[in-house]
Amino acid sequence: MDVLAKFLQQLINGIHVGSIYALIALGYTMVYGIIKLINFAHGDIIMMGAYFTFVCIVTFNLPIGVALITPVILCLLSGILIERVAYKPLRNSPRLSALITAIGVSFLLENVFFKKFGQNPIPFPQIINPSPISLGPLQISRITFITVLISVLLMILLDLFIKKTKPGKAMRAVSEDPGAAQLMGINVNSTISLTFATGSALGAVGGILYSIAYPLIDPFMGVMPGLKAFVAAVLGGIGIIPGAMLGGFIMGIAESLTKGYISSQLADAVVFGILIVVLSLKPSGLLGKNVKEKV
Amino acid sequence: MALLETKDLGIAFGGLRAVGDFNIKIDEKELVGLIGPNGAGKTTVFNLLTGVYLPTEGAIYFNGENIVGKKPFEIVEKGITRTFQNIRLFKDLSVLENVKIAFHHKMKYSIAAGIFRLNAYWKEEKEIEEKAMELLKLFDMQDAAYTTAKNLPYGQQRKLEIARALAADPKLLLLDEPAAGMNPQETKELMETIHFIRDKFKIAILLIEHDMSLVMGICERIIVIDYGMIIATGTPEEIKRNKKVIGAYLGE
Amino acid sequence: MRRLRKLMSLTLTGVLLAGALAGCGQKDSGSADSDVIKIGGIAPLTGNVAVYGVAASNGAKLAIEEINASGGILGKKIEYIEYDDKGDTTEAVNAYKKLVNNNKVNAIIGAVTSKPTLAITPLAAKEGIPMITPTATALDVTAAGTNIFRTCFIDPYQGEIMAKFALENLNASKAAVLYNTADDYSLGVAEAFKNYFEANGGTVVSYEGYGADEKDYKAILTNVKTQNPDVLFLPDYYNTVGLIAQQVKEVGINATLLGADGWDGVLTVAPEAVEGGYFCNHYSTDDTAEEVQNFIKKYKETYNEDPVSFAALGYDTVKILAAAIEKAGTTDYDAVVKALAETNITSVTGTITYDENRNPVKDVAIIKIENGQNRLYTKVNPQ
Amino acid sequence: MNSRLKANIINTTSIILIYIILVLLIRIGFINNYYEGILIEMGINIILAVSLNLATGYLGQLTLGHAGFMAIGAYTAAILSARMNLPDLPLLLVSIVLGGLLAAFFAFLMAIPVFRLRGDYLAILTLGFGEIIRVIILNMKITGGGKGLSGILPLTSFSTVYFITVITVTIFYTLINSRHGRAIISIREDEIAAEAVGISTKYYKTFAFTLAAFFAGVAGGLFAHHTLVLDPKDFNFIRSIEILIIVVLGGMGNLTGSVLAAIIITILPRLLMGFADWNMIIYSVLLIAMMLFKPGGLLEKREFSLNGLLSGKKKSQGNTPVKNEGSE
Repeated sequence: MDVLAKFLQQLINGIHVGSIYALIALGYTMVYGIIKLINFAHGDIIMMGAYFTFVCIVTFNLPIGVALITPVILCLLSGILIERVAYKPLRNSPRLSALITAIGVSFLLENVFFKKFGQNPIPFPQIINPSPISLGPLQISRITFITVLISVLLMILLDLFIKKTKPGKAMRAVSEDPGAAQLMGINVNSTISLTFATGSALGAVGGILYSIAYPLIDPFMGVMPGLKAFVAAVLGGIGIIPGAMLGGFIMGIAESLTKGYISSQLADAVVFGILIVVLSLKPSGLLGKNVKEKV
Repeated sequence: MALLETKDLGIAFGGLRAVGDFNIKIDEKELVGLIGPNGAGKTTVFNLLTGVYLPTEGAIYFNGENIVGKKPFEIVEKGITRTFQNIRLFKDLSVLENVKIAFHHKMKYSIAAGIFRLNAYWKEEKEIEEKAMELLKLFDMQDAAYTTAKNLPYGQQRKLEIARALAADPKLLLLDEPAAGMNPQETKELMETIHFIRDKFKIAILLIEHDMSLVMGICERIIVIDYGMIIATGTPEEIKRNKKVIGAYLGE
Repeated sequence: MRRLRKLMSLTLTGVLLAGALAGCGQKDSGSADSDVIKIGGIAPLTGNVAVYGVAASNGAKLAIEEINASGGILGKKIEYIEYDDKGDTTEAVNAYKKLVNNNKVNAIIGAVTSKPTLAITPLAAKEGIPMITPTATALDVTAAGTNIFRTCFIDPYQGEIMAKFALENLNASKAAVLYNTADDYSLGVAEAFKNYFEANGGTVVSYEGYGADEKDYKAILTNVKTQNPDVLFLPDYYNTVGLIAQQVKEVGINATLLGADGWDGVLTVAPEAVEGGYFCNHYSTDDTAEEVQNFIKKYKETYNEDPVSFAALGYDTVKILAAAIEKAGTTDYDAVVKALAETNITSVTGTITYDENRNPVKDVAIIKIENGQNRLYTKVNPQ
Repeated sequence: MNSRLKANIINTTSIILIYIILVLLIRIGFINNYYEGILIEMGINIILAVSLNLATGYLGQLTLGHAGFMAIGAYTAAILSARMNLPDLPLLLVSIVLGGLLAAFFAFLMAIPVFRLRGDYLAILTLGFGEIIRVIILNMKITGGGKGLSGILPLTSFSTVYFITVITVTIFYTLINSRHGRAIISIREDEIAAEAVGISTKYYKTFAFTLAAFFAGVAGGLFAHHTLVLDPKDFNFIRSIEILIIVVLGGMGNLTGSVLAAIIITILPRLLMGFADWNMIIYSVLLIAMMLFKPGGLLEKREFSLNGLLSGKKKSQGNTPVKNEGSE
């Protein structure tokens, strides 16, 4: 394997994990855009998506199509429920209280699944054959192919949804100015629910893809990818949808290249280092607009 | 020597020149109005004078010293303080605390003296407590000293902001639309207050105002700007008759 | 609604405060009760490494039931009091203090993983209480005091055994090693493997560390692949090994996989990915020795699952301790410690005696994974 | 002058009285080693919470990297105490102060990039710094890397923690009630207005951030000489969040609240231990319920004052007749 092939291989590894980060980051960024809340529980939606899939396939033996759609719907409903029960009552409270509530929800979900499924990490069923396909000197796993394909497809769909459909436009309006949106006849509450639903559904897909790539699921599995996806969202400019995608891919690639060329243990430091450098140069992220406070 | 003098002051945001060729002089104890249509750049001028924005051209001389590039808090120390168009109080603090904070740069005791409560701490704290109460008395707000600022009625909030700006001991006070949102009665009281402040504290005042009765009623001199440029200066009488000014306001 | 809110919040504050006060005032429940012999257990029953803690704990409990069923030791029943350390050092220290101060135990079994064990050894050394860790393999564990023993073999030993095995039995000349930098077990075994392998003519072509929370090893494995190693040594716990093994297949590496005792259980995670691999262990379920088969039978009856080596070590630890107390004829700390040092018993994990560092001297089983089963490949004698 | 003296006497006496009672209880064995350990952890959590409260509650900057400073303090103190030859108490004091200073030094360096940002960007940047500190410690030789640092001398005792906690809380209390404290609070209230009345926001932000880091470092040093083994994963962002939970639970900008919440949060998990594997579920439900019903924290704005309690006088600060709900 020559130097270039190895580099491309590492790049592909990075795009694989990056596309998952991007999917998860979308959930963070959409929710942040609309209610300015760092939804800490979003990482646990990933975990829930993985467990629901596990239950559908292993416990209930559902056909694969149903077994993959059901978790997405369940997560979507959970997302709406979480917002209604835990976040909505705090919409006018200090923002930090809502943040702590989100952390509380995150702890709760983790521990409910911990109680239900026990301490052992569970092996996730093999849905896609992991053996690689050779492309010249490169060997690309089928998992990588499918993951990237699904992620990109979903991102395109999301983009169309937000730009072309009425509910999508309502989402943009509410995140711009909830008060004005309400005056324009937009139902702010249902738009917020819709945002949570969309974000959670994407998170669930991210969770499933993540579990296929790293087939061992445990109740705390959402914490790290959640954190990294959130960093990706901030990197791209939080609240900005293309920013989340860009951030996700940058994170994935940076991680993979660091592991491949520098040191595996330094990957997290490099990722956060990039975040610090980017924020120092562009305080509101790569695609963020630098809004000055009006005096 | 004038208290404040600007030389070809200007600022451009991106390619847009918000203020340019801005030359004014304000003498000690002078009461000057700055008027102009919406978006003419009045608040931008305040932001330039107080160091919130860094000018892209020109110089600002205060007491003969060029203060361009100084931080807002350093400019306060030099003697320029201000109020804001959209009232910026320390909302969750009491009225008294709002005023006390403005005495900050006049106080000397160190962090250590504060932590260990040395004599300097007790002495100065007692002093400013008294001074702050005195100031509140002048504004007839002593009864509200322990009220949380955000719970004050609107007119009182404006007054508190002025009191706070005065506590910082300015030589030049900049008031940004002090009468905004006030009814005619309150505006009238405010006019009296402004006059009173100038006489009592012997300071110069530059104010932005839309309420013409107030501006014409108390200002000794008026500066009119439009599109970031000075189009006229003069006494209220002169300004009233100035064709350019009328044009600017009526939109030609 | 407002009233209700206020009421709720008041109640809540009240409950929290009352709880806080109650916590301070809680009384000692333990007193020196001479009718029973109290053994304290410290193990991660929840948390990341709970699998091992629960297994070791189950093994220990099984041994205690057996002993109590046959009349106890010194005519007294054993009371086993166990606290969860969650795999956390602070929790382990708390658990230790609680056992010694509140429950007044006569001896300590624990902890299960190395770091929490290292956290309590200075305390145990100070008090001289007999302490045996069933499974903490880090070299330093027994160094803190002459009252601290262990049942498992130590990290460096496993690394050397596997390096020797790779060189001699598999004729390997190029080895790659992946290890967890945040885990002293993994690090210790990896280091020993590398040193032995290189000192005896082999080349370690790739020696790469990864972090504890790592899940994506493809980048490292892509590098490993370019080196074409004969064997890939993965000294980590089986969950991680399973993840790495699958990614080894994804990347397309054909080296033989090797591991250490942390592999025990890997078949539940990724049986296909580790097929054909070898690892060393404390015992093998294939072992025909009577003690072993008896233990396996009873364990299955009680817990309805196959015992992993941690369970066997937990079981043996109790046996060692019980034998020592019996021999000492008292629960006096010093007497029991002295008896422990002279241990010589044959149990599930072999015939155990202690060396001068209070580490066991016993056989090592090398296990091959064949057709999704663990098969005893060979037994290696320490000498 | 008289009332000042009286207040001092009341406070000092009660602090010493509580100390004597606790020490007596420890001596007679009513509070045994285990409970003493909990008291020590309480003290450490109080120091962490009040220091974070300065940065987040009073200065108003959400920081998620407090555990990073704690880690610097913990490792520095542990490494130093093992290499210096001093009697126990001075050894502990010197090493934790040096640990705190190093933490403060790093905070000082970080302040420049950190305070270019605002709000959640600032929060996430501090989180990033915290994680970087952890990863660096993980990759260093002298810290023992991932293996952790063991063999730390057991120097932390109940008495040292008690007095250091009292001193810390007192320092924060007097600081907050001085002109410097008011300057810090004014930044939380309105940064632009603070500058406009002559407060150097950059100076006070850096100062508050650095001071908070210093005390986080001190708490880390006490923690190191209490647990005796350090592991980088003890200082991950979850730890920072735990400290933040204490601060928010107690009420932002409320020292009494931080102290009270630190005590509760230290004890709560141990009380819930009786519920076995339900404990964390109950803990999270309590946390959510707490925030839903008391979003302003346990005590909201009320500060507890012993003098006030004894003389029956009520402090008139923060009397808010109308609660202004809704956004600003």
